[in-house]
Amino acid sequence: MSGGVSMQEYLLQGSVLDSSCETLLHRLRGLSDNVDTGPEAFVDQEMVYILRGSQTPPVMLRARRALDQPDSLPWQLRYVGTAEAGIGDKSRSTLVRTCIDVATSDNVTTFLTDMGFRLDHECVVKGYLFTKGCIKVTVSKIFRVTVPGNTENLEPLSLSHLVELSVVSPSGQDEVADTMKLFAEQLKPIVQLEKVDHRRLQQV
Amino acid sequence: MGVTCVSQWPVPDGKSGQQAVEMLQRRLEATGATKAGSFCVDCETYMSGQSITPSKTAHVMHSTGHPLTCFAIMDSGTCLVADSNFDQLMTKLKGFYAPRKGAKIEVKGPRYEYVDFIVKIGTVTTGPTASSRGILVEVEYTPCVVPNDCWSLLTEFMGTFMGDNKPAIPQVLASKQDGIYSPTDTILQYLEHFNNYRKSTGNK
Amino acid sequence: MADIEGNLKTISKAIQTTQRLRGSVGRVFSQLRDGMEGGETVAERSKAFLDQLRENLLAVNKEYDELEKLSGAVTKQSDQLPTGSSGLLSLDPVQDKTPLYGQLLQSYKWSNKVHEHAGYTAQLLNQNSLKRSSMMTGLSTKRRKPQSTSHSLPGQYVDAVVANLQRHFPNMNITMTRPFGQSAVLQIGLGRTLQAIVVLRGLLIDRVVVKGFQENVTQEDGKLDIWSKSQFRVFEKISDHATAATLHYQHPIHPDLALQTFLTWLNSYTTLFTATCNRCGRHLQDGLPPTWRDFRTTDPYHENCRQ
Amino acid sequence: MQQREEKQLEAGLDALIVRVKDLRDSIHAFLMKLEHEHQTLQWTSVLDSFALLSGQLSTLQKLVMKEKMPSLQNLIFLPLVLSPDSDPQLETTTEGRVPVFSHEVVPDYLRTKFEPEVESREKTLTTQSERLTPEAAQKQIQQLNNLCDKLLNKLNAASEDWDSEVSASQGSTPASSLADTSALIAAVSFGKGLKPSRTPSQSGPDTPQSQPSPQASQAGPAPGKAPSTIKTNIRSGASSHPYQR
Repeated sequence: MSGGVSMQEYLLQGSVLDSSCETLLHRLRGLSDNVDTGPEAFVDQEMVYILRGSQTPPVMLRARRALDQPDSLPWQLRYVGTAEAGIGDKSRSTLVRTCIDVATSDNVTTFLTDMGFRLDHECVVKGYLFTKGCIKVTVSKIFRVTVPGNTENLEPLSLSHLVELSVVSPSGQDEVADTMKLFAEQLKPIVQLEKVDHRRLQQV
Repeated sequence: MGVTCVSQWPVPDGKSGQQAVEMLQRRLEATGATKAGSFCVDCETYMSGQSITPSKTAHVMHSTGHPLTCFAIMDSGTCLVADSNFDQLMTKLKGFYAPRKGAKIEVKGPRYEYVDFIVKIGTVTTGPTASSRGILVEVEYTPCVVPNDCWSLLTEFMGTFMGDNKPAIPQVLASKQDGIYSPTDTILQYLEHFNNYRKSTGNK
Repeated sequence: MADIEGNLKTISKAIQTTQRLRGSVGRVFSQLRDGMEGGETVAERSKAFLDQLRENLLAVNKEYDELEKLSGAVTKQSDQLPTGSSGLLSLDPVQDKTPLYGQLLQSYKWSNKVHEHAGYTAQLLNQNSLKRSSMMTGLSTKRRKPQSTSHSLPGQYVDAVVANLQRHFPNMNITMTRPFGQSAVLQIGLGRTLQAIVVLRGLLIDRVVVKGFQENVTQEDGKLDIWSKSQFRVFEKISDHATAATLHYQHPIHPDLALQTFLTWLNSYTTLFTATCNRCGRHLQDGLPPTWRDFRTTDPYHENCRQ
Repeated sequence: MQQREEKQLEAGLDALIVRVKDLRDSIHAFLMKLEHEHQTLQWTSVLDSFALLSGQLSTLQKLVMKEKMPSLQNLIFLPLVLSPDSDPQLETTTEGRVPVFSHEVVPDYLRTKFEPEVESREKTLTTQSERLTPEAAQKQIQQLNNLCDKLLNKLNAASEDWDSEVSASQGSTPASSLADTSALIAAVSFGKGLKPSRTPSQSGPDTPQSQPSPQASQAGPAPGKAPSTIKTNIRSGASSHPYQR
């Protein structure tokens, strides 16, 4: 039971200006599986917790909950590893990183604090979710929480929507990366979905 | 999930644990209970490294009653209910929390059903040698969810096969009173007993 | 049928005759075994012996004649079987593979039993006065008895009655839906002990299902599940008792009163797990708490403890 | 001299026969293909067959034009005997196509000119075309050219319009901004710009050098002051989009 298959996330990221967002949503609605039901809207609160140590590198965990239907959905606790080696490798068309998703009870924030984690930052994510086969597409707006813990007072972070194309699958299934690349091609030129080197962004 | 009471069953002098379990089984069968499978509850203990002060302990427990769930309890008493891949997450924290050697404790045994009652008789074992520590008896009354309502009913039932050794009301149940019983409460009872066993072996 | 019976009689007579024949033959041999006895001279003895032997042999002869006559009278067994032509299945040589005949006999036996029991039940029920159907009142001798209309009341009236009941039982959480058109379904939450689904026809209680507090009462499609039983034995038992109670509290003129008294009775189950049996003073009997509530006093009893 | 010419002729004929045989084989194969595979036949394979045939024909032509080839026009082919009886040798060489070398078939096979009927028709056509004056012909040619030019112009204009429309829709308002992409990804990856306490700074994407490292959690201003920080950030963030109306 504890062994489990390790899961990996294949990720492409990009952004779209708010003014063009409607066009993108329209195109995605046509391309995705949920044509008849329309996209799934979501409002999530994400809290990022960090556990720092003197010798070991810090560990970051993301706790996420749905603000629009707080009682029916469990909290999600997510661990995301660093991107796999070969980010500059042209043969790999997407970013690949290990990821663990755990559904938990609502006391996860208390639990993390008890474990020694500290809240690093939090944000509110509002957007739409599309699916196409195993591919998950989110178009979301990131909001800054002005008063800590208060999800009513929000400020948008930028005038763009974040677009993420991701597949979570057991490791070693590199063919999904090509499928994703093909799907991303269909969204051009509204949005350029690319593998983004997070380390480079961090250094800047 | 009904109200549950987990209690320690003393092994009489001059008898092996196995004999005590068999006697209990015979008595239970005499009341008309039928055997329905087996059960297992296990607990792994993680200790924090030097990077976290003060040092903390985390217990990760699984139960066959909830095969896809993992219970994580901090020494502060916070109990997180999570998906079973929480175990994978713990491995990502190995720089901070490491499993305590030989501290794995497990209770295993047959499961009985009698009308709306479920009785589990388990032998407690610890460490890699799986040495026997004692016997735990779990009695659950499935239709009722309020501990205060059915405690006297539960004791009456326990008296039928445990005789004078029936337990006093466990701390967890007493503090619940008119609250609604949850699976976490059963796990906390097990943890309390496991800790007692550890303490007693530590003293020896 | 008659010739079968006659045949049977002849056969049983023949069996009796055969038994007698065996007796007489036995006597001949036992006499022979014993040899000559009694009498003084040899001549006397042998004469007596011979007389005896002749007598015995005559008896044998007579019985034998009779048997022969009877055997002539036995007619051939007719083909008719009690199970009709399906009885011919017994002639199937591959009986081991298709145990049809055995099953047929078994079901024949069972259907006979059911028939018999149904007969008794009908007899018993005819003596009972618990009749709700308006159809029956037409048949009864008291023709002036008012026709019950409680099954066909306007929806607004039912709404008002239910709203009133809600006020009357503050600890009950009553929600009403009409999933099947006119008929209302009440979903009643009773504290944190149980929940009941009451299907109404007008104000007449049509069906009661009792389930546990945390049990699922909706089907997969989100509709109220009024058919499935509770997964707990306690609530199954209470469902049975509640169904009996609906009959007991039935009132032809004041159906709202009937519903109210029924709910009063149901309300007493808040103490299901805490109360002990009024008779034996214990919580459990056969693993169940006191599931019976007296109709007049609402006192708790075990099913077997009630008067 | 005579002998050399004779040899040359023989060699030339042999070569011709080989080429013609090749041509015949490929025609044969093509016919077979048409007859037996006409249901599954792909146009590409038909095209292949035609290409092969035209290639073979042109090599045959080249061969005839060759210098070494004695001028065949100067030679005469004279049928000496015509017979109504079937000739087995002829039949085998022609693969059963010509069983008899009789007066019926000879004119068809040995013909070097068109049939008289066809010839006369051709003659009428030529005279007809000759009757047309050069001026009239010139006029007609010009008319056709004019028509073609007009059509071309129209098509070109339409395609230009189309292209400019597409490029206008794409070019005038870019749908995404690279700076925003980086800012958003940095925010969701390591909380850049989301942390509650941080020193006030200029816009993130514009002056990245002044951005504090996300790891360095500095003691920021009092929480009450935080909103003002964010406001300035928003304004500067908006000004960093030149495309925004």
